[in-house]
Amino acid sequence: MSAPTIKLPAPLFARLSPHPFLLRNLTSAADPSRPATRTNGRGTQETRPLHAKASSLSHAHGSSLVRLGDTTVLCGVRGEVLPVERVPLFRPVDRGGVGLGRGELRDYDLLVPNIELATGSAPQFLPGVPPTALAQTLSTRVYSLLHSTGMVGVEDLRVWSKPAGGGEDTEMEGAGEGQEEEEGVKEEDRVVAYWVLYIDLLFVSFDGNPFDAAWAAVVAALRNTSLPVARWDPEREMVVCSRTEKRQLNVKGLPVACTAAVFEEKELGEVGTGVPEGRHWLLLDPDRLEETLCREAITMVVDCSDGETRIKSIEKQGGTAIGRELVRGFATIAEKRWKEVQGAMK
Amino acid sequence: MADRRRINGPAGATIPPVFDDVSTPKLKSPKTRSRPPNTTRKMYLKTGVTPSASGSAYLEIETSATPGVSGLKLSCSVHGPRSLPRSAPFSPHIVLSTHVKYAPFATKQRRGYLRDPSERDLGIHLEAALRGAIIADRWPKSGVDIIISIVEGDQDRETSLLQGDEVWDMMNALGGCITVAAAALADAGIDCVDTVAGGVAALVQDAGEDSIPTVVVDPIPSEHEKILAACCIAYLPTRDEVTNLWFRGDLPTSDIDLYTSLVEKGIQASKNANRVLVGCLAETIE
Amino acid sequence: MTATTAPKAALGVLPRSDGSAKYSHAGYTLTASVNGPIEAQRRDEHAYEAHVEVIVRPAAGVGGTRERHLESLLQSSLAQLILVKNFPRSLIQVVLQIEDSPENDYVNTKLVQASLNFAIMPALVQTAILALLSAGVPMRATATATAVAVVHQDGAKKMVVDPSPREVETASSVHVLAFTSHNGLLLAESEGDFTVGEWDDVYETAKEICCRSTPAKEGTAMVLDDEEPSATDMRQFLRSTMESKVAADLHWK
Amino acid sequence: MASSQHVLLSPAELAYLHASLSLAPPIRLDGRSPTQFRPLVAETGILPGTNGSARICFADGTEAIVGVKAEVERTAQRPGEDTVFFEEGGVGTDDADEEGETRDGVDKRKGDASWVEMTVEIPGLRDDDSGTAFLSAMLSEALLADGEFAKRLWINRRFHWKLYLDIILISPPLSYPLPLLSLTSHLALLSTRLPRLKSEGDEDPFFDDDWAAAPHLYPRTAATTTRPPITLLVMAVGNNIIFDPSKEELTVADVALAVSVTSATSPSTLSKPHTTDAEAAAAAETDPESGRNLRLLSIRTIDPPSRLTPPGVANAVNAAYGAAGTQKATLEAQTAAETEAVEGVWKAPRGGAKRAVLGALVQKVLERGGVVDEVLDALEAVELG
Amino acid sequence: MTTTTTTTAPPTLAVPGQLLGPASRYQPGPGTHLHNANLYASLLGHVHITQPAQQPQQRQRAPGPAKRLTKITPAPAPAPTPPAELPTISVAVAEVRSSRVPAAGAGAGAAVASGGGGGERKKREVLPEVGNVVLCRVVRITPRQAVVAILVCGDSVLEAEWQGLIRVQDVRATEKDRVRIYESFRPGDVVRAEVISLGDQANYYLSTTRNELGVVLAVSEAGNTMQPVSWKEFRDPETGAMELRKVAQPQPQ
Repeated sequence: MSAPTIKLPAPLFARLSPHPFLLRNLTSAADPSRPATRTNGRGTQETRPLHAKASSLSHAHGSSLVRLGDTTVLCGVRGEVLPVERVPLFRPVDRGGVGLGRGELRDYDLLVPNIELATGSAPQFLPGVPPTALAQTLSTRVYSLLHSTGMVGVEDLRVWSKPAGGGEDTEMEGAGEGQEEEEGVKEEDRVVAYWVLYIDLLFVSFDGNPFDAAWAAVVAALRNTSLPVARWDPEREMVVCSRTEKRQLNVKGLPVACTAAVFEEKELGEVGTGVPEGRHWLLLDPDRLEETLCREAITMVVDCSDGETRIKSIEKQGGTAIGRELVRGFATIAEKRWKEVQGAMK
Repeated sequence: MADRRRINGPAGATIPPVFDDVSTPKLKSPKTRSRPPNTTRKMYLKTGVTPSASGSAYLEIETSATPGVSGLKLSCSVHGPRSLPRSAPFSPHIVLSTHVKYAPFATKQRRGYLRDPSERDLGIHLEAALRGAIIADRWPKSGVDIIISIVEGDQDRETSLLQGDEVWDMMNALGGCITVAAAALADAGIDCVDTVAGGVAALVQDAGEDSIPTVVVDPIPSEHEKILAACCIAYLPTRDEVTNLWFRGDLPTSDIDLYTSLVEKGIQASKNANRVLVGCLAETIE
Repeated sequence: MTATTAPKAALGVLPRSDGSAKYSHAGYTLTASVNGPIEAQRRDEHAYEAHVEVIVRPAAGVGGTRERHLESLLQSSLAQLILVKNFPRSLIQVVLQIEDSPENDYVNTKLVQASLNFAIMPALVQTAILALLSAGVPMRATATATAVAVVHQDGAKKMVVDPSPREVETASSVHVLAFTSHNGLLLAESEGDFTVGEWDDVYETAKEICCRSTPAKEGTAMVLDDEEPSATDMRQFLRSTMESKVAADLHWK
Repeated sequence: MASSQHVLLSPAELAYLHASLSLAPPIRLDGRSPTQFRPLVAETGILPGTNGSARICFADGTEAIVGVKAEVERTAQRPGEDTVFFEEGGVGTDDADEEGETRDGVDKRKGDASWVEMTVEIPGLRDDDSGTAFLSAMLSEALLADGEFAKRLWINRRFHWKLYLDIILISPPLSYPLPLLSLTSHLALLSTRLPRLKSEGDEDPFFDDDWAAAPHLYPRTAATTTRPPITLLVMAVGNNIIFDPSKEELTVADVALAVSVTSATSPSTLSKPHTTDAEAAAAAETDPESGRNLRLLSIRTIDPPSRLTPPGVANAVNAAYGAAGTQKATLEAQTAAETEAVEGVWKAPRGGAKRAVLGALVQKVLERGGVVDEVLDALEAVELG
Repeated sequence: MTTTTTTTAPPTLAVPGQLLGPASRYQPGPGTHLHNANLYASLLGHVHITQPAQQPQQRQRAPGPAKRLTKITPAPAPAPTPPAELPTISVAVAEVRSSRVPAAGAGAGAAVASGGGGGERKKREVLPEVGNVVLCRVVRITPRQAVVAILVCGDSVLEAEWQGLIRVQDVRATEKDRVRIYESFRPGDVVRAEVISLGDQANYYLSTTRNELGVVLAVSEAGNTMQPVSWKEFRDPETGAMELRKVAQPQPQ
């Protein structure tokens, strides 16, 4: 390949012509024995270690802090009460009777995830502007994944007019209320309100691969969410919560997102033909520089919590380098990632 | 009008959980200050939390002894010096723009994503405090953005609903913002005449209505019966100068000493913060 | 069953835009208009290539985050097909107006619903491509897309092409795949709960619909047709629409 | 922000102005004495449709009008009290600031900051502009600093007055508008009357429609001296303290403060409720000193625009004189930026205000029989229409 | 070149506002400021004291193009700074150790060098100053001028992009009237240029008049990196096609 006419120190080279710079790094490992290394010193299949810790935000019902290399996300989950009379065209559900399940969650918008990038997390995201297309896209992806995976069961979010029998024992006077209320008005047990979970994600630092980090943060936060025990107070005609008692939200499964970007040899690579001419590399867990240089990306969400690998979602866009085989192969990569993340979540 | 660039909650407004005080017989601890009147809370400061920014810092103030009272948690990132937008006129100095925002989960009430007046107000106070500190003429026709996210407000989970003490919370927040911003600015390598730090002092009445008010530093509203007045001060120690002074409350003008002592305490608090700040900066360059 | 209804399309329906197309299939009706290359706004002009802007307008109300997502998906795909390098610092604008979508009795009528509506993706792709063609925007390749749902019914799982919203509700997984005219996998969106094997079958089915080589080349198409009468040959459809349009345009000769 | 709109003074002019203001005694452009205010024209009751209104016009042509409108509003009860209402949609917005006081029994009247809604309009500034936000924050802060004002709006446990305070600058902001706006709203509040309440207890309130009978929001009996707050702008150049600075003067200020003071009944009685004027009067009697009992409500540093002024350049390092290009000169320029102030060459000030100066400023404002008293007297003189 | 004095007062590390010494002993350099007759640090970093001997620091640079001056002017008057004997004291963030910055040729090495995002302290942002030699990329060209983005100033990579302008009369020293911008630069070229003025609010004004200034990196129509063959031509090694540029004289390493 033709060397540039001037010798540049690496940082200058990186700044002036990033694409050749990355290319040079990937190809420079002349001997096939050594795997190609990226500009960030990682191998193509090498991810950044993910650190997740349940952070302690005292005003949120659940929260988490996830670090993926230099990408840091803070997630806070907060529950608020939505009385059914405020639900447009509310369809009553009876206890035990088959509820609408996912439909209920979706139709009443009980899960409200939002991603805020404009926190100065990176030079291109400055505050005071409406959410960028990226932020909106991320929010949407988290939203639909939350629903499609059904991690949160609606039964956790229902508040019944009578203290739930058996399942979880509410506090003394809570039960007491229940009793005398029964002697009084004979009204059937009904859903009086729902918990709405506001899931707010704040990017503290941004260095590529936002979705994996954000999703991991959501999962971690939900798993450490516990809502106060709520009951219906007949004479105040409102839902009141116990200060002392909390109930852990039970989260189904552990879906883990794994993203890779495709870096093509030709910067202006011809696309369309089944196989793009020129080599291409699958860069796992891309960082900020790499994301700007790659057009094609794939995200696969897998859950191996019950033995076999179940794919929860695939999102692949912006090119044709990734064909059927690559997707197949990527599943195994995602599996590997799942194990890593599972370890981090413990 | 719902913000269609965000995912909005249900159509009907939701209610933050209402706790039944019946079940909890007065667990609100008697309001007593956990520290001697002129010691500030412990402060943890760290630079470089946002590698993608020119400079950044994270500040955490220890949560107080009383249960449910959260400490202040601030994350600040500085971007710049950067070129000004095309629309901007020529400026012989660096153009400072400050931005303070509470995270939605930072306070008892869930905050919206759009800045409310109080947050704008904080931003302006911060700007005033910093503009005195930086040497603006070193950076012609360039701008710098200072963005602070208040991850957790300095607030009492139990009582803040029942007290008009948001203002006092704001003062504490501002004090923290100034200190953390100073650290981030230094980290970003923007010339400053000195390290500016914020300090808060308050005139409190602890023993009932007609008791003698006392002056304390770094007040936590929930730890005091009543706060008569408070001030937040941005102070440059080596120059012995004040870049921003914000006093609020209700003082008889008859005895000015009350006011002066309040300011003095504020400066003392700022000095304490400054010690932490300088220490933190020193280890950044080690 | 909506899936069986053959797609209908008309080109150049909007006289004022450089190119436009009206497309209806599987209960969806969309109109797309393409303008470009035109001068780009200062802020979103790329020094070395054309900026492809995609705008998706819902049937009612204003677009929300969901539309943004659809736009970004389409944008990244179309930018690959259009020869953007040919028009540096210019803008190619694709506006997609959703006119009609099959009613879903379950979803209560809220305009800003963020959940990603998969079933509409193929229609969006098809319409956009047709409009681009009618606008004469140079492209590397065309693309065709289809939606496939995997439905478990009494133990046996079967694949539903162009599922109705009802089926999407009940399906165990939903997939949208788009292929270029060179049989490259351009876009792959899947949601639900499935295995690699299932995805493989989906891939086969989708490819069958999108990339069946036109009868002109081989006769195999006929045979396949018998196997799957319901599925329409997207690429063939694309071609025929264009041909008829061209014929119409040259009619006066 | 408003204080830092671009000033069209050359470095030379700035240097001259700064010099003349730092003389002892300072020489002001318009020949005023340091403590002298610009002459102003004031009138009240100009808007018949309002509960109270005022208009003030400064000699320099800046003019503001303020209208006060009061509406009865149902009080949103808080949890922990026996009945619970929630304003629809009010959640999360105004609820951020809650009950002004928590005193059990003694005072059943509770004020709420959200009962007062203040809007400031400055021509040429968007209403979410930081400058406007700052101004309204400052004004409302002064108004609500003591929990007392909101209490005046208390009707009964279920209802209160909602007070809309619309402050409009109808001229372009020729000078920093804070003092003007503050004085105008002071007058407007002075002239504000609320209909007399005829209903008792917690029943839905109904009022006396006789406007003449309507009591003032701030009782006007000679006895009580309680008055709405006023906010003064005061700046320092060197050791000179200058009141009510003009825009040009402000641009060379070393430090500028906005100080809000009010004249209230003495602290001891403040806490206790005085529902009737008589009580208030009695309270005033108990006041040890004669005359007003001034109270300091708030102080804010105004970021002086001087920091944004273009610096002068000494000839020696002026690029126009051939110093450009050469390495030597650029070095000199660099270091020269670090020389001590050269006579006649303007340099934007660095750093903050000396502690002593700040102290002196406040002292000066608060001194008994000082400027504040003058201003209040002047405002008293304005007869209420 | 920098030596921290072991002799007296000045500390090795400085925090903004820290006293460095009396103005009578040092000249204020970058990262310091003067406050009533004393020098204080204005930056966080290490203290360097440069002996006047090597006063022209890294910006080694021949006197600027005198012919640019419009009028004859007296030699610059001696500035009112302390006599040049005084050593210059300055504060700067510890720089990236050069050992970790090999030439880009050594790929793997380069990988390590720029590894780990915020791993090592990044150098402090600098502003382009009159006289600096900068590297910039051409963003757009017009008959009158070439708009560029300044990426590297001196030997330090800039965080931000600063917009610059190369006016047609500043392209080369001779035959200015014959200069055609499109024969000198193309969008995408990397150009070495010199800052000749701070320019207007948006742009720095740059010049490539000197021989060693001009295009250093150019990509051909075919998309290959080209090599310079003459002072005005690049050649595509693969297609052999020639393209016109204002070529920078390759510098002796």
